[in-house]
Amino acid sequence: MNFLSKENGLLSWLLTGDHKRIAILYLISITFFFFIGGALAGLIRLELLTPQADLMATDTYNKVFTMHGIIMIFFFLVPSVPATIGNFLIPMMIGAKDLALPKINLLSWYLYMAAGMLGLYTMITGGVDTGWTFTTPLSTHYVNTNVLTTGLAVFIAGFSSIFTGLNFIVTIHKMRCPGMTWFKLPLFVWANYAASILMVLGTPVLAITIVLVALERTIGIGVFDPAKGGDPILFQHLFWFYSHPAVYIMILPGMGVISEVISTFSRKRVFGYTAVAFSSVAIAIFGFFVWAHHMFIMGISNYSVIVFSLLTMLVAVPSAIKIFNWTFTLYKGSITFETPMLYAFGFMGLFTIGGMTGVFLGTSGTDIHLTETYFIVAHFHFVMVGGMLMAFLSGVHFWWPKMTGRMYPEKISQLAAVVTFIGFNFTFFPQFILGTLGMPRRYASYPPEFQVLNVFSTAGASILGVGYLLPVLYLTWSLKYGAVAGDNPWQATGLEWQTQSPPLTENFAVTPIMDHEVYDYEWLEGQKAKEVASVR
Amino acid sequence: MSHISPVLWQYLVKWMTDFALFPPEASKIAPQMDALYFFMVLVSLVGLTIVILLVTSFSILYNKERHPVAVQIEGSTLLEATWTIIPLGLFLIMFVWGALIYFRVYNPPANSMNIYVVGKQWMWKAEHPGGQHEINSLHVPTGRAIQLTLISQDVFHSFSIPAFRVKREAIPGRYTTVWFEPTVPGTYHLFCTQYCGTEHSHMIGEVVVMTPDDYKKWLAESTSGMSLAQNGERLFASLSCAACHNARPDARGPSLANVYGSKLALSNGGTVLADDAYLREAILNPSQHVTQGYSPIMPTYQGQVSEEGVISLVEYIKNLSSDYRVQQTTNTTDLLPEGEGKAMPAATAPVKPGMVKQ
Amino acid sequence: MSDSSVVIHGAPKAEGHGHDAHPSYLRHHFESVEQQADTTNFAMWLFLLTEIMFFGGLFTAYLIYRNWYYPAFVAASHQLNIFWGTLNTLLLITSSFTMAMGVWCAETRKQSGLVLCLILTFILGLGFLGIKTIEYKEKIEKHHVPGFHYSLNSFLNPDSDEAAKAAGDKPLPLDIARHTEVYFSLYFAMTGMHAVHMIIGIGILGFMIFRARAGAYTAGHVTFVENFGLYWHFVDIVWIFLFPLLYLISRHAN
Amino acid sequence: MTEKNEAHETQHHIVSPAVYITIFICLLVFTGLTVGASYVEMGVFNPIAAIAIACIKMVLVVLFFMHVRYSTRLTMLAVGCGFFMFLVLIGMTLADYISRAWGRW
Repeated sequence: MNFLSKENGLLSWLLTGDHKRIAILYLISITFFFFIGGALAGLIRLELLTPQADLMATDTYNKVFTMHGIIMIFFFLVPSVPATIGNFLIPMMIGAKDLALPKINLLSWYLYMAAGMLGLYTMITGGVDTGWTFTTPLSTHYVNTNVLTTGLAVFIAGFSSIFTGLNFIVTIHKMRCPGMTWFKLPLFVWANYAASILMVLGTPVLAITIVLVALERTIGIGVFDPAKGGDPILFQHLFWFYSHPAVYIMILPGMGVISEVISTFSRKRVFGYTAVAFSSVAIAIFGFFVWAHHMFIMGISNYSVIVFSLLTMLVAVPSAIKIFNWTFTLYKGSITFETPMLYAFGFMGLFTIGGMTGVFLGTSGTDIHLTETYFIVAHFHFVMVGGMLMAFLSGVHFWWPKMTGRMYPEKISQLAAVVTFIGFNFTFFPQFILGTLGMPRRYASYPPEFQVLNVFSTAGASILGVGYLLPVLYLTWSLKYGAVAGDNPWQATGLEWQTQSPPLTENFAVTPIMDHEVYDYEWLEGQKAKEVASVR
Repeated sequence: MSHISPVLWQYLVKWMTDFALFPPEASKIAPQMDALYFFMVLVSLVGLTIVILLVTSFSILYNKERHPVAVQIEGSTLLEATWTIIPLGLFLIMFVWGALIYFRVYNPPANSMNIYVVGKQWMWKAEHPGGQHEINSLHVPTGRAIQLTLISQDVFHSFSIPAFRVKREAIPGRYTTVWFEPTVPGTYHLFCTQYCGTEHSHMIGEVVVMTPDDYKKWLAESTSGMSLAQNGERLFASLSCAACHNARPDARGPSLANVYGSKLALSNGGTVLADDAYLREAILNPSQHVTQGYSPIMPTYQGQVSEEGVISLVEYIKNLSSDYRVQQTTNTTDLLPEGEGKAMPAATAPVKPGMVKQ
Repeated sequence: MSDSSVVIHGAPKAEGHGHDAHPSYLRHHFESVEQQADTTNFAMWLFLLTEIMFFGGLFTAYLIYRNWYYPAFVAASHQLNIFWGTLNTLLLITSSFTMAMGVWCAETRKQSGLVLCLILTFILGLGFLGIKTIEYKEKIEKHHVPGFHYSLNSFLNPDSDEAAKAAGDKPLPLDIARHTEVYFSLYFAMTGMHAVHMIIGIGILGFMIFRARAGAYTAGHVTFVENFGLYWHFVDIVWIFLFPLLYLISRHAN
Repeated sequence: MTEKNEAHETQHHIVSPAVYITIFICLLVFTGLTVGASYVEMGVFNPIAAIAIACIKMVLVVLFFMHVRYSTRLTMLAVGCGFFMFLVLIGMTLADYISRAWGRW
């Protein structure tokens, strides 16, 4: 008996309050949206194979990259790790029976689906071509595509994200099991806690900004309209006040996954647990103070540029701390190289590049040359795809036995991890060079001397596509044919591994008591020895 | 390679040799920015190498076969402090270095030559002070500081010249500036890098850098007959600006001679530097920028003058070093020097006695 | 969470799971009623934080434009009726008070008192919206709604406009008068968003009145009333700021 | 964790109607004050007075009507955090607008 088999029928899923079932619902839906976004990315790469806009007209191309951005950001990256892995595991990691607000959790999924369907509807009925940034006055006065419905979709998706974040914060504060003090929380929980703060405090600002854009587009209020005395840069401020912290919403949970995976597969406590935990919170806090580095060349005051550039340098430090702490977690460990670990190694390399190139862009001088080019495209794909997506896949593989009770096939998944890594570098590394050359982003056509690198990039994208399709195939296969996993296949220490797989609906038969340190592998050995003794 | 068709072979060779890996450095700032760029590349490479080396060597040294039992280590304050402080120090160096370059790029020298650029969906229109217009191209001489004053007529655009390493957004309703000093003659890319709608990817052009002599020749060939300032003078007359801004003792508006670059005292008690942006504001929203000692009687010219028109007026006022010609304009329309075209008749507004200078 | 408190209050219960030990409103995943009340209360506060940030964007816009276009904001604010504004403030504060009293009634298990307080709050809220409607109607008639039909007449010729005349406004030059549209954009965005919150609140109040008459909140489980009270007070606070910012920019003679 | 213990002690602190009535009267008085203050010419102090009175009213509502005065430290922290971020949004955005007028450098 477990949460999957307890009840059957569609309604038992659609009306469930169980965080694990909602996580599965989320997992299916975000995978769906990921592949739609991925297909759009494929179209973009195909179009850029040649310098001319020949596969599609420029306006089609504009719609394609806009929808790619909106779907990937609001319907994949923001909910990816928190709403799936986080939803499934946070209550188990802190020894709770469920999230604090199960109905709100379900509501969050319904809002997400409503927003997603609205987004798809928008795409089918003509699309939108503002870019995911909705820059005014372009979005308010100059395009005649479906800005309103897209805005509504993003607005609703925002509330879905707010509810998820709110639920996590409340759960982490109020639902911890006996003995689970703050410094016994797994780092995944810390990371999601930090991301949740950003969701709760950042997203509403995006919501009101979209409302103002919609009002400006429909009845013509003048808050962002330079013709009426409004300031379009104010839109940029409000938009990036959310959308910069949003990148930390996307990456922080991924960092949490990496902490868990690296600790488990090197069988060692995370090096400098406190530093890693606090660096998550530091990123969340500093993340709110750096938004205007997206606007260095946009006409904000030069004094602001200096301040925001300096703060951006400060926010880069906690990320560096994390990378080195993970590296030293390996030191004197006992390392094995299962798929999640391979993805985690991929994450560390790619995130280091992504993070460092972020410093290029946060430095006000070089930002002038590199911003709005393919350099920035490459940078955020290194962080988001090379970082977050790798972490997501790492997490899905890591907790797949817990979620489904089945092991994924090890060899082919290791292959997939390597293919993804190679394909990724082929796709996005040339874009750094393109950006340095000055190739602007969001171009359907480009000067011919950029072609060679674009061909490399497109070729890499096809490899990357294979790398992403493989897990879907073998993970689905493993649901039926995978080896039975057992409760703790990785010999990991988290509370979630101390219960059965897949877990009971109420997670634990008996409310657990956290009587040992977090990542305490010696305690785990002791438990095993006790079990062996009792069997004898 | 005999089995590859020679045509295809030639095509491939051309394709592979045409492609670029690093943009040309064609301005004075470019090598400075590249120095910082390569410094950061170096730091990144070192950082990445350290991480890769450590991960690889730990993976080899401490894999399960070789090292079956992990040694639990809590952490090390010293080590952690090291990798907090060293990156922070490096980032701060980058910050200071970057900020210095940022100062330079957006702080034009006083003697720079000013070219106005208007962005609109989907083209760049450059206005040289001599009255030469260009669309989607920009001709500039080497060895001279060129300041661009940018504005957009509709949405955000961004004026980017990768070979010069400069870029600036053209914002609707506000001037922005950037400057550069070209060093190497040649033709370079000009891009709009801020997404601006359907034909965004066609809003490209070229920057032609010429030797000063060639540039002079080009200027002479492409003259439209009237300089920007002359154009502005004509507008000044046709909008009857001189009805008030005529520097007479009873003038209802302040004299505009030498006003550019001066500090103006405003009637609300503040002072303001009369730069391009201010002049534009004062034409479009005059009641919010009343010079001390004058009544707020100037009407707004919003909607009556195009952005190009405002640019001409600003350029005219900038070059106004005496009131002589303004007074000429009000006295007669026939006294304009030759080559300036026929000025429109100055329709002087009826003077109301109650509205004279306070 | 201290070990002792939870182990004592929570763990044994969880094992037993006897229904007689739990009130019916305790949901299965909580250990105790206190924990549940505590949790939902904290969740409500977090939701209010999102509301603060939601209005934060509007307040930012307001402050910037008020600094930029102060004369236009003064003239435009004179178009608001201070009597209606003050009355509305009083209505809302009173409704906040009745709501607080309602919470007290629920906590002390006074069912009829709770119903009365909720009905009073409901009526006061509706009164607020009614007055808001009157004010909006006046704006629509004067073409002060930003957008295509926006009219500057009240600011260019204040003598033709009663409100402007009463405030002793001088005619504004066109370039200043234009910016009154920014004021009204913000006025409608801010009061509109506030009104939307009021409407949602009144809807929930209606629901609560029915439930309260059935005695749902006076049997010991007051969390819902308390949390709704928090929401209602928050809406009140927003208005406490909107009122001086929009109505009282400068009422003294120029 | 102390928050749980505090919660047990303070969750059911019932605020008496006398407190509510006092606060209600204060709010009415401050409303009168703020309207009155707007009719008095005080120069730059007009908006300051208006905001100050609004803040006092807000604090009264938050502390007593919303029971923060009797709540856990966690609630207080959350409220503080909300207002802090609100000020960050306003402050850092306004900082850009204000410093734009300082000229180029």
